[in-house]
Amino acid sequence: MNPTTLPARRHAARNATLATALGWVVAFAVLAGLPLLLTADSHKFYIELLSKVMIMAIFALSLQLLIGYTGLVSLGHAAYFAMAAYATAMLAPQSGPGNGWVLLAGALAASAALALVVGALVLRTRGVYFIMVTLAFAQMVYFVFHDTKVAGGSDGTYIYFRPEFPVPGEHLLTVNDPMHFYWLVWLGLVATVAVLMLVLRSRFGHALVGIRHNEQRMRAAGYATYRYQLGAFVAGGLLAGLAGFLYAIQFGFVNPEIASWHQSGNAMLMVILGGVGSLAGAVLGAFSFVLLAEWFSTLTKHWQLLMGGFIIVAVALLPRGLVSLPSVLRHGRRRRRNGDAGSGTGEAPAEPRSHTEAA
Amino acid sequence: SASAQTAAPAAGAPAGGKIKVGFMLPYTGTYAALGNAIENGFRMYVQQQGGKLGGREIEYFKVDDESDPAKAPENATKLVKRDQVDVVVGTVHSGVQMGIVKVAKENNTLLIIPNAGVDEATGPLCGPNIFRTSFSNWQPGYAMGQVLGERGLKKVVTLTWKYAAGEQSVKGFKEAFEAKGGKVVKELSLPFPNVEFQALITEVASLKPDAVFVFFAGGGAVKFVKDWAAAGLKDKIPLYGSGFLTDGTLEAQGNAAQGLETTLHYADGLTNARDKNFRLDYAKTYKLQPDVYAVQGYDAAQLLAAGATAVKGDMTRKADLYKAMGGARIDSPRGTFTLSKAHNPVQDFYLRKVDGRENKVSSVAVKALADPARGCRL
Amino acid sequence: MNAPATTILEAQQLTRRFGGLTAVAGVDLTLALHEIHAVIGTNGAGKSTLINMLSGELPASSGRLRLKGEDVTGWSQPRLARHGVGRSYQRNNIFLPLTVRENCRLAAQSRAQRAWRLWESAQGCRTAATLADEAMERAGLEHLADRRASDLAHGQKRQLEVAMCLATQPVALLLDEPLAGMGAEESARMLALLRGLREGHAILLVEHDMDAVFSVADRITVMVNGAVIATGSPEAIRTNHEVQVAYLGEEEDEAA
Amino acid sequence: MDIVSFLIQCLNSVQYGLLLFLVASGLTLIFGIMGVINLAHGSFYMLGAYLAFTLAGLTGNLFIAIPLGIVLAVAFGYVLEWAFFSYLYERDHLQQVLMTYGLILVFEELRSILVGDDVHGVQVPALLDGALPIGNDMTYPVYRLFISAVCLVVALAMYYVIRRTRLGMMIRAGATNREMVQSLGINITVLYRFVFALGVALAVLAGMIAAPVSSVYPGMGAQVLIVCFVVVVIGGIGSVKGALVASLLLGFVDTFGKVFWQEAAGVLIYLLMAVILLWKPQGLFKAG
Amino acid sequence: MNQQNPAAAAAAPMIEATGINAWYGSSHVLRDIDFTVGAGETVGLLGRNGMGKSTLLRTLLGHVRQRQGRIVVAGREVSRAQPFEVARLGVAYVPEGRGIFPSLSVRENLLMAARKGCHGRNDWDEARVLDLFPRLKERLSHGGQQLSGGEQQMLSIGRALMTNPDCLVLDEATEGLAPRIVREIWAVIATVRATGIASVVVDRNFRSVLAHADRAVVLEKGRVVLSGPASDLAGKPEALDRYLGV
Ligand SMILES: Nc1ncnc2c1ncn2[C@@H]1O[C@H](COP(=O)(O)OP(=O)(O)OP(=O)(O)O)[C@@H](O)[C@H]1O
Ligand SMILES: Nc1ncnc2c1ncn2[C@@H]1O[C@H](COP(=O)(O)OP(=O)(O)OP(=O)(O)O)[C@@H](O)[C@H]1O
Ligand SMILES: CC(C)C[C@H](N)C(=O)O
Ligand SMILES: [Mg+2]
Ligand SMILES: [Mg+2]
Repeated sequence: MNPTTLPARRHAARNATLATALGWVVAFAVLAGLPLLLTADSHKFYIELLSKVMIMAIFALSLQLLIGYTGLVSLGHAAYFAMAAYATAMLAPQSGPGNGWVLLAGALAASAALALVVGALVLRTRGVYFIMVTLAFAQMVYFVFHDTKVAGGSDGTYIYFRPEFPVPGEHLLTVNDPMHFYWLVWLGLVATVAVLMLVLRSRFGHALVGIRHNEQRMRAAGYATYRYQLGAFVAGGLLAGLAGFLYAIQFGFVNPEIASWHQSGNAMLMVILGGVGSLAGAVLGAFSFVLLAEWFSTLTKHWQLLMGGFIIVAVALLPRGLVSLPSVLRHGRRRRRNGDAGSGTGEAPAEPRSHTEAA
Repeated sequence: SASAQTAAPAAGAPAGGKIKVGFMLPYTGTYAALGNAIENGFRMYVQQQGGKLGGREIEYFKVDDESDPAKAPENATKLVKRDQVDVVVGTVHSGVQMGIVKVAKENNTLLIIPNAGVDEATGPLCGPNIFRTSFSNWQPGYAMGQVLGERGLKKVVTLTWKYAAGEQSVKGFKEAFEAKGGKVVKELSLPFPNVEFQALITEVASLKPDAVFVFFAGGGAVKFVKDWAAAGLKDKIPLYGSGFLTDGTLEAQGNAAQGLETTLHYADGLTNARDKNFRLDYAKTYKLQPDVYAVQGYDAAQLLAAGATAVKGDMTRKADLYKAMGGARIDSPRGTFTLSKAHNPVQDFYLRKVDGRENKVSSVAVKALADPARGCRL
Repeated sequence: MNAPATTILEAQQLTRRFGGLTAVAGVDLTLALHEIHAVIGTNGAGKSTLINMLSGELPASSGRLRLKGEDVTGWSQPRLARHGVGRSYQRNNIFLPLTVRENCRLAAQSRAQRAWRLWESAQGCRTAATLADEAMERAGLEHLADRRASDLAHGQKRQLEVAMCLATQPVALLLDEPLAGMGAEESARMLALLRGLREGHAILLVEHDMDAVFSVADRITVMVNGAVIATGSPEAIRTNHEVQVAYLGEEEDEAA
Repeated sequence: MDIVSFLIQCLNSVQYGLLLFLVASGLTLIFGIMGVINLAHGSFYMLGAYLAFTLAGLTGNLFIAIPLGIVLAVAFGYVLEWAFFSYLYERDHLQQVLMTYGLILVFEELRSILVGDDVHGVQVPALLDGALPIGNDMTYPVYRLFISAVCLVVALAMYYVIRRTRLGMMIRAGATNREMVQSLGINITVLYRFVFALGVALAVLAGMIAAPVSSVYPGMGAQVLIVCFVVVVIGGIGSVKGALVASLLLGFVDTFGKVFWQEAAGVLIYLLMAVILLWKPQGLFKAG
Repeated sequence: MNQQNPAAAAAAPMIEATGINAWYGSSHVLRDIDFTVGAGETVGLLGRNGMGKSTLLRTLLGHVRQRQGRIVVAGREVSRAQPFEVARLGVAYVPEGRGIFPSLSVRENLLMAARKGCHGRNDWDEARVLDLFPRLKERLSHGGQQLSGGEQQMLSIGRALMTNPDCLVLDEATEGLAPRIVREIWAVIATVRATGIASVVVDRNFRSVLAHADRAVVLEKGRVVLSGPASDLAGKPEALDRYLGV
């Protein structure tokens, strides 16, 4: 699916939507089922790894909303991730487990508030300038955590007790059990995808896509684009906050580096690698980025060579990211070179000109 | 050199199988050379024991920590949970170390720190399963403070990277130096790993101190020493530092480093037989000169051996294992050392002077210096 | 004087400077309901800049703007647009990667934004769909509805440009050379459309096609170098000597 | 601060600023003017430093190594553009981000495999190995003055070529409309390949010239990369003059920031960038 | 007025294209088109919106990658050539949408294109172009982005002339120009024609086209449906009505 192309033919669109929905259901079912296979003690690690990958997927999804749908290429997205993680660490009681729901609310509020303030300022700039100003603000956040003693300075700080998630009546979730935590993250991912899908099919989402392609025209049509963009920016920050919160409770350790530009850069790479303008792309990007690095590093100590090579090959062969792999395989590479100038900057969505081709 | 030994599919190792050692070290990035040296040292000792410790063979697992603290907990988890190692050996970078300590404590996995000096690891975060064969950041600084205090210097400026290793090093220095009646008149710093020193060098010169004390390492150390000399201050204001300033960097520093004095727990030109053999073997095995990092790796293996031998290879007898390790006397190339209550080496600190390509020992700055282990409740 | 009753948009002494250049110098202009008001003038006379100011896209350096009697000087473009000021662009300004229908739908959706209704599907928005279909039909684009805008020929893009303006249901239409790039047939169709729209709208038409201008305009304003040199009925303008010299050229050779 | 120290600090600022400009100049060309987001620029800088180390070792003199290195760099850049960049122009800029990130990883590992991970120094050429006394107890190395001179020459040459020559106009034109440039009879493919190579050569030159003062170490490229982007962006993308002014500005802010406001030394350049861009969203000197 | 240009008959054709087919993706836009422009000849290209006029021009100039057929320009086969090679054979292009370089000033837009013609011809220089478009003279240091639509159009034509072409390809070159300027443009085309420069003109005003061209070609859905001397076509209102909708 690719909501960048607001569906063309109703009929085809409905089929595509169905196929997409089915794809997500299957993917989530597989993810939910995996722990049932990974039961051995030594498999615990893989459960945790998958949890972490899903957290990164949430993070990438939150950025996809900005990059892929709103055209706001932020290189400071780690700031909101880190803000939530730090908020979690600082709100968590020292003496015993905290209430997870309360911490979650605190973390999300903190990251959304930060995104609101930063967004209100950075949205004055565009393009590469926007990239760099978001980076600048993220670096400021980084240095605040790094150079002041609010939360352990450069050493970072610990969450000594994993929070509990009381469900009315009982304590269904105890995240000390990696399995429970896994499902908590799973739930987070499902919720994120669902919310984003809803947002993107709404008028708000369509307006964002319009703004991404031509902001001037949207203003001429009567959209107060600044408010839309700010809304998207805060939503992106909020979801990044969800990822940051989950990260903090998974590892119980936060360090300024999670706010560094490397972290922001990684999220951006996941989005691009997977495919700009596609939710599945963000998830795919996160999974492949983390898991491949994982795998390559078991092969050789020069694993980054493999990673670099993989990325280069992916860019060369899959201009629309990993999500386009199936369609590229299907259509062969016949039209890879066809993209005639005039069709714009290559910002074309993942299913280019399928209608003209059918014509 | 030691080739990559990688994770076998994790399966519950049968008792009496191999001891699983997990290296969590930087194999890429700025500290890659240090990570390699540590691994080399470790492997060499094991080799010398015929590949066995406590009667059991050793199986290695490796994770590249990339010196990235953000990935530290996850990477450490890899070794602990996926590979289910008996002992984690790592790492170089203090920030990453904090993450490893956290994971080790949570899982009660044996951890041997072969470099990172972050004071907390053997301070507030100390634990029965956490050991260090290197130093605490406080230590080399303290030793230098002692030396300069005894030399009767009064007015000293400090200069460092603003992060754990630098700040703690300066703290140690200040403690000793001011106890001896000196005064640190100004503490200058710049963000890690910034290497634009010129402004600060000028600032130091304008303060006209009796001496400066610095902490820098690796590429930054090379550049600092060269900039210092180029600014014409080398013969005007004496420059002192903790040993990392001139370790593994002399080739690059060239003339600019000649005559510099530093304090560290290791030096060139030590006279003990242990060191002579170590150096010969190392040079033979790896076609490289060993450095302090190799020594620390070597000693990490020795410390593990001490424990493994005591429990006859049964790594599940944790209490006995830790007890034996805590009480071990390590016959290190640096000279014999024991461990403090908090499991940090109680060791001699040498005053060294750069001579050609060597950090020649000139004297023992402080004998059997123990980290105060503030905040440790062991 | 019953002008105020039907005046929709009114510019008073609008001026715009770019550095040392005064692109629009103290222009007074009114757009009345049920009227097509053409603005013609030499290249670089400031017609597009005027439209930019009337639509709020560019702030005026000085002067005032009134919409239905209300002072709207300094209003943002989106706000003016929501109050009924719509414009088309001289140079295509469309959503290239989207289909023609989506282009129009997005424009139309601005009539019913309701962004907070996240649970509602945009496709399900009747208002937008109807307005979009209507706009496409009026501009003669129905057969191209599912084409990507980037795949259109130039003239078709020009049609889309106008369709998008129509889709926002403006009361005041500011059209910047809507006929440019259109073939004879499409031009004729567009003119018919304009005549049809005259009822219920106030239209400002910037155009260099004199046949077209003289055939539909109720009133014509002529600009040269930022200033208005003449304004009046088509006949008056056609015979105005100054206009002849500055804009039309001495003799018209093939105008009908 | 007394007047002498103040003057010396000013000198330091200018010197650091100029060095920054030298490193950023190649980025101005490739990113600012050609419009390619090139994260691998830092790697080219690192490549230069290692080339200086290797070639100076082989030839015994940095001044022989530099021209040699530049020739190699141009050839390298030319091939690189052909292999990895030529098909990216018509794609989304973000593809370039990904591609150049992949290249960073590859370069970094190749370096590790070929030259190892050790820190190296490069000898200052004997000719320039002197120092000038400043004030009572400081000296100023002649080599640093030499670097400054090179920077100024590069800045002037770049400004001239890009602003004043037809070649410069073609390059700038190509960034916005390749098809039209072709229609004017210009072989944009070769032109851009060549300009890219030139950008690489500038980075390599910067790395080689800076090697004696900066030393040569793994990861040195990453450190300098972000600062270079900051320079190019603050100055206004594509503006040589802007890059020069921004470099000097950063030089001053960084130098005096370290002295007067240590706690914020790290954050200062970002603060500066944020303030400037919020005030002038297109940078100080918008090109064109 | 419509007499054959004497230069046209003498030399080899400027552009000779046979069996041209072109595609965008899988949509087949041009079908078996034969198209010739004699040396010094002015050819008008007509057709409704979207019939393939621009595509034909862009194909001849090498901009459309998916193409078939044989194209010879100034005696050289360029069927698979790159656009810059075609341009160097003396073909200058004024594209629809103008293609002004926004980041270059007006003067730079002109200067970067300046070039001697194939036969060493050098009649057009900055001064002459500015004489033709005095409006541009006042805007010389302005950025291309800041020009009004018509000014951009002038600049685009001026820029093409700066290459001293043997053949001028004008795609809707009068779009957005004031009537007076339009007349000047047609005068330029006439001048150009008189100096033996060939041109291909696409313009919405078919009367002007027929008045100034030697020959005209009408396209419909990517095929040539009508072609012949301009004067002949002018006398066939019913055909024009059918294919152009007038
Ligand atoms: N952003 C700008 N910066 C500087 N000058 C500008 C800018 N926009 C327009 N101008 C100048 O202002 C003058 C008026 O331009 P405008 O586009 O309004 O003319 P116009 O009447 O629409 O002309 P045309 O009929 O050619 O479209 C022109 O000379 C143009 O160069
Ligand atoms: N980049 C493109 N991708 C796909 N189809 C295209 C593209 N450009 C044009 N087309 C289609 O090709 C056909 C011919 O277009 P072309 O631009 O050649 O027409 P034209 O005769 O020049 O029309 P106009 O008078 O409007 O400029 C049209 O149906 C158009 O929709
Ligand atoms: C000496 C250095 C290599 C120490 C290391 N930088 C640390 O973080 O502790
Ligand atoms: Mg205009
Ligand atoms: Mg056309």
